[in-house]
Amino acid sequence: MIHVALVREPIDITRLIGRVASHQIGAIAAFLGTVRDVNEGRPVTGIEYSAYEEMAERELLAIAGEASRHSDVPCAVAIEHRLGELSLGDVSVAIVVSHPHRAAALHGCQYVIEELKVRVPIWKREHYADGTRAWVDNRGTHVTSEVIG
Amino acid sequence: MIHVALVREPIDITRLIGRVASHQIGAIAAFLGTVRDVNEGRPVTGIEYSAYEEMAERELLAIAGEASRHSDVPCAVAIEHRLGELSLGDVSVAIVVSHPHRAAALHGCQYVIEELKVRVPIWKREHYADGTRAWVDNRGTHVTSEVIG
Amino acid sequence: MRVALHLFASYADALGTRSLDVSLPDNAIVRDALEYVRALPGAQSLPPQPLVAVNAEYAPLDRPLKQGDEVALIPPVAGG
Amino acid sequence: MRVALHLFASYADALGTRSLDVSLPDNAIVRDALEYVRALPGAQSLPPQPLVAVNAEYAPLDRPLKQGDEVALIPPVAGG
Repeated sequence: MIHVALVREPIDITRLIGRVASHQIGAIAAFLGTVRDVNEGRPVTGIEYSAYEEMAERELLAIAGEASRHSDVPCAVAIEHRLGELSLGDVSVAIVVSHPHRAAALHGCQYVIEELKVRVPIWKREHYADGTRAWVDNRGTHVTSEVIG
Repeated sequence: MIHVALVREPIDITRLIGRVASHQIGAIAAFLGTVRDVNEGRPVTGIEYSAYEEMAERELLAIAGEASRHSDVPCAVAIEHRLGELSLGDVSVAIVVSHPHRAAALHGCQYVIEELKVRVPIWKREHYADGTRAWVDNRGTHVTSEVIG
Repeated sequence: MRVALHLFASYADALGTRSLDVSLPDNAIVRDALEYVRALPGAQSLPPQPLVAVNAEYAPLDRPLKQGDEVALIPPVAGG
Repeated sequence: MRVALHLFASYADALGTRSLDVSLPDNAIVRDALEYVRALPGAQSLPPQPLVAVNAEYAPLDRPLKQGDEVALIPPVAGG
């Protein structure tokens, strides 16, 4: 079972867990990314996520497939990434991986988040308490900074 | 924030996530153990969990504290383990760990499940499709096997 | 002194009880409580050196006991 | 040939557009599409060698292009 989606509504974690659950599995590992109120010392008020959607879905599917195949018995993998305007505390990404055994589930989940962070064409613009905003990437670079008009 | 509990009702994952969520964290790692329909080739129909409750809670608190202190900024850790009669697919344990950064959350979550499996005085008796049952431990030993009267 | 002895899971099944109130010499240590258990009917199925907890904490064999201690034999654990 | 050029996030901001329909020589490769973008106003803020995708897959600079390809410049990603 592999499920990936880019979504504009809040991610339903319980439903995502339901997608990978079955009587054949004994372990579910999950990772959630959430919007934090500070980044590199700057107070953040919100984040705007955008994507090259067709390619992002394709990369997410590829990563889920790779994670699934790390073990003899395939993992079930469900990934949802949110797009649009997110507020503090909102879940931006949810990854849920199940397997008969815990080591494979934990490994698969970690594999997905690490690969997602470097390969999937999703971008974020942080909004700061001082009214500015900036594109920030996963290497910690502030690409541009501008005052909102 | 540290929360540990032994519970006799289904574990509410959403509420557990809510316990570790805040605007200060950016990552939540979770692990769920579920009842699987087979163990070492034998068809399983259910599992009965019991504990030395006072000691199990104390060990869970100790493990949560250790996981929390692995990083400079403490993790928030919530652990619930279910006791009593569980059916196939039921969640037996839920571990949820949050932190500003993902590496600490993932590491904390894995630390808790590995330590829990070796230190916490909880026991399980598997019930099999052929009407027998056996105490099984985390080293894979079937301690005793008996036909239910 | 008197101590409370607690048995769980497969050990409770083997010995047919979950709790015993036992009398031990005043200078008794954990090993003495274990020897007491070993002499009980059914104890032959216990492993040579089971884990022991005193007052809900793992304890070594040479730990001194005192009046009122809660001594528990801990079968191999299976949480998760 | 004509290809569609897609820009995202900070690159779209820098060039003031998200999509361009461009004409390239028939034997053009990814590098030629990049050179085209570099000559546009605002392109000086792009990195020396941005990642490129062709038809939604990462592609090397020497990949040949064909009529109708979707060429995308991929800014440093930030998912998660």
